[in-house]
Amino acid sequence: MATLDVPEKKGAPSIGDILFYVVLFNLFLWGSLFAFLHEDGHDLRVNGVFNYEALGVLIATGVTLALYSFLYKDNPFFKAAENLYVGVGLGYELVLVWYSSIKPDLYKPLIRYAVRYELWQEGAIKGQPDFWLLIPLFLGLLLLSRFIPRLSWLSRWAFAFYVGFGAGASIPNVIASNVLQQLKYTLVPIPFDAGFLAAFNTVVILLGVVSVLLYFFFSIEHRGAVGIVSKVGVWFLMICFGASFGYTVMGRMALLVQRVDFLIHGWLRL
Amino acid sequence: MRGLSSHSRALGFGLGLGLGLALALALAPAARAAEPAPLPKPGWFKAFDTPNDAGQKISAEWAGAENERVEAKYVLSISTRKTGPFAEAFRGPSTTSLKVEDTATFGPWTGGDAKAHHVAVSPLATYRTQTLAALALDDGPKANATATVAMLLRLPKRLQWLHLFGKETLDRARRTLADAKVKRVADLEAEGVQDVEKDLAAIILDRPFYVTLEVVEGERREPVGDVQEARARDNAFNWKKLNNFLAMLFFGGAVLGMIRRARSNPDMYLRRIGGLEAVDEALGRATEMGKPVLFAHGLETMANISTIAAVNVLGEVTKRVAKFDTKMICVNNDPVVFAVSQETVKEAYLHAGRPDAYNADDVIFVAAEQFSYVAAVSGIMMRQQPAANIYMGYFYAESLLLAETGASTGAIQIAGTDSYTQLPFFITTCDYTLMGEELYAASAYLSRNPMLLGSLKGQDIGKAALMAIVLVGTLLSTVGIEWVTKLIEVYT
Amino acid sequence: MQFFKRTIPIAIALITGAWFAVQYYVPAGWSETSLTKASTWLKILAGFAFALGLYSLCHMHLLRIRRRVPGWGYSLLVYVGLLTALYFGMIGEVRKVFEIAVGPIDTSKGIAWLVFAGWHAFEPGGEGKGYVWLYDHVYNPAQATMFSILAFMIASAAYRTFRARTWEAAVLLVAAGLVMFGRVPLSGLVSDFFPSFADWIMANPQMAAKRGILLGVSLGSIATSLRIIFGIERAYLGGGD
Amino acid sequence: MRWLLDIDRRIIFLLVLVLIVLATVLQDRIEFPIVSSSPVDGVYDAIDGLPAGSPVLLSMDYDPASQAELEPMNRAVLRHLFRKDLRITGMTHWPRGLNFVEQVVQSTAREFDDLSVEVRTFDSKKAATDHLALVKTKPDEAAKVKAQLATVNIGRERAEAPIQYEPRLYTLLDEVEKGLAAEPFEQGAKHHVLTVVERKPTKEYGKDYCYLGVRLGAAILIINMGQSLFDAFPADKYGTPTRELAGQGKVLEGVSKLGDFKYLMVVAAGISAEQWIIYGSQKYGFPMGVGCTAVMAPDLYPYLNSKQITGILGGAKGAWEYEAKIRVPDKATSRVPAQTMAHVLVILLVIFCNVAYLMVGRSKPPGAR
Repeated sequence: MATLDVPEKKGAPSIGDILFYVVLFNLFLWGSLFAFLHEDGHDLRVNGVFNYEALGVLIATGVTLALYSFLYKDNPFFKAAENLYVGVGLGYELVLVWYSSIKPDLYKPLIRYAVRYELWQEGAIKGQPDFWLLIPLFLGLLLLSRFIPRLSWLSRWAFAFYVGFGAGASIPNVIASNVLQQLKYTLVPIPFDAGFLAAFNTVVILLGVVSVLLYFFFSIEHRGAVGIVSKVGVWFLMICFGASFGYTVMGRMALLVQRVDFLIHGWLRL
Repeated sequence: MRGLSSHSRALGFGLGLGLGLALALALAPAARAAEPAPLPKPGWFKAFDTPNDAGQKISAEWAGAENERVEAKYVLSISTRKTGPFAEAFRGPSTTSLKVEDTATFGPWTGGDAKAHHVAVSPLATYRTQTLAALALDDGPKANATATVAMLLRLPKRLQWLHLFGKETLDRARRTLADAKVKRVADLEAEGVQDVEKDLAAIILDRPFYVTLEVVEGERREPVGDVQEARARDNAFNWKKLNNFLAMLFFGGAVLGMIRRARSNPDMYLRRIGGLEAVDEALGRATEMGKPVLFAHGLETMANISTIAAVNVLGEVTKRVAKFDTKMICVNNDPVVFAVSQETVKEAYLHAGRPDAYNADDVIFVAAEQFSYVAAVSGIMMRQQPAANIYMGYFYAESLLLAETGASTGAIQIAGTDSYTQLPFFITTCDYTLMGEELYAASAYLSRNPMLLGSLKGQDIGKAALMAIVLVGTLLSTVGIEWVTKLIEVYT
Repeated sequence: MQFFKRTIPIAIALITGAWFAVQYYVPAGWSETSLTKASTWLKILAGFAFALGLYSLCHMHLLRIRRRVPGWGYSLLVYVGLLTALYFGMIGEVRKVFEIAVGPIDTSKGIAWLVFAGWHAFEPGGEGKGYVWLYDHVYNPAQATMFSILAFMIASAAYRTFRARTWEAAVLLVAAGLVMFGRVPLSGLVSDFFPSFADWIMANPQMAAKRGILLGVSLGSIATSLRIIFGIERAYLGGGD
Repeated sequence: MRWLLDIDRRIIFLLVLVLIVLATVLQDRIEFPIVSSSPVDGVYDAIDGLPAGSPVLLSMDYDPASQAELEPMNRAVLRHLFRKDLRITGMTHWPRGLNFVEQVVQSTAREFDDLSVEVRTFDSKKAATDHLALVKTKPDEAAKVKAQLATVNIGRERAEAPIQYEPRLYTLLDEVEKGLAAEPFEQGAKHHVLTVVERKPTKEYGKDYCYLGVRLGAAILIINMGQSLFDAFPADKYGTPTRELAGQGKVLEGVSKLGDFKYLMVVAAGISAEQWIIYGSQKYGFPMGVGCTAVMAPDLYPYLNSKQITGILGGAKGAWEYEAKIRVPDKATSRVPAQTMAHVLVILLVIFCNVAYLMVGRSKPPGAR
């Protein structure tokens, strides 16, 4: 049980840690009190009914603060929120799997005829069972054979179908969207008559594409002329990565602004 | 009286004729001046099965003509009988629906007459499956008076359909509907009977259709050519995608050919890939420190090629892990990937002669959703302090979260992804990064299996071809030769 | 046995792979149907696989609880979250099954109220609101918070790694710096050059490298697909020969 | 100096957090100098230069998924178009955006309603708040308090004495229904509570604007519209024939095909912006501008350079600049400053760490990786 046996680092929390926990907890406590007590704050009751929304905001705040506390270090608050979130996330996905695939794709078109047909001879169930669905049902059961170690190899049949589909379907789609589409944008005439910059840009793109492609060559040595061009390719790659990184920063900050906005206006109601 | 009357009638007739003629003659120039320009008269008109489709449409094509203008419309009508009745299926300004613009139907093969028109019409838009179902279900006498009235009102339509499609079609529809237990038209909307509409559509389409073309402007109407016959058929090849098909044959041929060659000629030069050389170093360090190695696939499903490549790498890494006698934790987010990884890891241990070292709980399904996965994996990193983190596969926003947390624990990090939006983050925060294509080469590189190495050579041939196309194509299009750019258009 | 364990799966992969590579070029109705059917099947298969995932996760945490591994209490929370979400998500379906089995039930009082409270507790008559509530106040905030941690990470990654250690690193640094500065709304105050130069980098060298990567990636993925279809690469079946 | 390079990353986290919290708390007090960039000017100037009554087409090709990024700029552009009294024709290529986009158009048109408001002026914020509570609980009593009648039109930036127009009024009044009061606001040391007595629309559907709804076909649709608008869209979303909308004094008067529009604005989350350029403006010749997500913007710059479009609004930043130009601060304005400050912080950090790195010298082995 490798994942279990490794003991977690245990040791008395330092003064700094304790201070951090105390501050965090008090922030939550007093902040929540403030949020309910001040003039524009939350109300305990709305229309005579307990205000579940306000309770929800408190829980959301708790989860938010606990998850942020990870930035300081791994701590009990984070562990609690993490595990709760893992549980809720799994539950949510399971409900989603039921409502969005098993129920509409398997239960309704196939199984319910077997389950409910006899009950409602003249009932509301129209249509015929789709017997094609016996195939995925069979493959699905093969997958479950993994619960029986001696038969677990049967699940490979299902894997083979899954992987085979992915491999096959991807080839033409990759050619369409990644090869032809990209070539199409690259393969433009060099517009000498549209001014120096336009022509220059086209040449830059051309040079970039070719040098990066050359950099990825596996079976020739990157020496001599090839070495020089692939070096240019590396520079293009570095510019690309630096630029993409820089371009993304703003968007990521927006996510945090939104969250802080929730804490200040949604929770504290400032 | 009788004689007189016949006389006077004759006289009146003659007089009227004369006057009319005179009037007509006198007014003729004026009338001609008021008459608008003549209608366009296409030279030819033909109908055929629409190519490159799933047998839902029939095509009409006709020549371009003089005097085409927005006000003059082309009108297509279809019927199931040569003698009609015809129903209008298309109406559009005579300046539109040029064949050369209809790349949606033909892809790049729109050529020929630059002024020719092409329109694809769907008989199902005119003869609707709902109507067929309604008529088929309405059969038999009804006790209810209102139902009878309703039936009477529908009678003309029923008669028309009987005339158009024949009783046998209605019978077929009736059988189909009975099989599906559909009793009312509204039932067609119910779940579980969607396929019935497809069957009804097939029944309607299973016959030749007749198409007429007319030119219409205001009150004026002129037919073009004869009635044409066409049948909508399932097509076996989509010619719009021919370039894609040829590309597949070429790339596939290059890869398979090189694999074949590699079998007889296994020694092959392969450039160094730093990130993969580092795998041994990382595993060695983990063994030394007595800490585990963490392997994370990306978020994608098993049907994604990056994930398949990642699982291939996982197999190779596990073999080494078994040899080094290190611990490995493989964290998953997708259940299928999880199950496949379990199988892969188990077999890899077996292959390395260490089936005893395999533990099913080393491959864990940590969470089912992106960010709970991040939280859980970050937690594992903080608590178990792996000596090395290996990220392989397709990643999204979690890339930086994982890699930055991993960096803070001091682990050696090796990443490999073809998700170019996440590459910048791996490049900056990991010690070694396999960029794009290198991920796919990783399993070949690690296993040194000659057949896999051969496929890398095939990839290189593909790249050389792409480079040649880019360079030559740009040159050609710069000097005004456009056909190369046409070759790489994408049509769906 | 080898036939069942190895040959059949490889044959399945070969047949499905080869057909779905060709299917793209076949416009006929039955060909489209095969694609839609197969994708539905994959969805169903993934659904079944969830049982495996669920087992793995629950099993791991159950072991932790049973063995009293340090921090086992947190594992309880996984169950709390899981069961709460399942309860709120599935209670409507459970109720339907009940109603089919025993007829309509009055959920306004008694045991039925207790069992089905999640169905209507949050708003009288507001059925299924509990699930939405859980989504809005636990799932969604947790997700958004983890996502927003990226803002911190990107700042610290920039600080730690953007150093001109080598020429390549310097190029990366300069490109990142220029684009970042160009993206700041204030850079226009300094000079119009910065925003437009940032855009130029994004639209030209960045785009070129991106295309190069994509073209290379597509070749790699085609080769990998072919290796899978022809059974040369079979790590997913446990590797071996 | 060494320690500067190995600085605990939690200090950086703290810096980011403190900065963003401060910026969010002090949102209203931070005045940010806005320098609009030339791509945004390109859109603004083109629209601003159109004579009143010119027909313009607005294609809003996005759905709720890109709402956060595109809706603010969509509204900003719409406000500008309405304010300039242009004849606006709206449409979308995206079925999922159909109703959503319609709502944006309608609510923006509503902002141009003439509002008759009763203004009640108080000396303290407390008194004003109390009055507001009274309006909510006992409207009859609240109505007895002495009031002055005034007309406000936030869309046109007009207000009568005793209040003066200021941008704040926009967010205050744009959703207040008849008979209800807005939150109190302070002006010249006085606190006003505005109760809406009547809403009189000044933008009429069919005359000042119309919404054609959705039609599939992408590029083909654009080509069809270039030939004949009436054939491409036989009717608007509500079933009124487009020919009727082209009658005298109507929104589409004098318009029968794409080329008749004086300007096209595309707010797009997908490839439709490019399609509009290639199949629309390039082919049938009319000026156009584009608003798009930040990720898409770089792909469109080549068209700006070649003058095929007059300008680009890219993401939140573009929306922010546009909101400043039309003097209606909205969602983009409230979020961009905090974002910007955090962004600047990252830049400063990078500069700082490189200066430190150079001072320590590259000869020494790197510390924290």
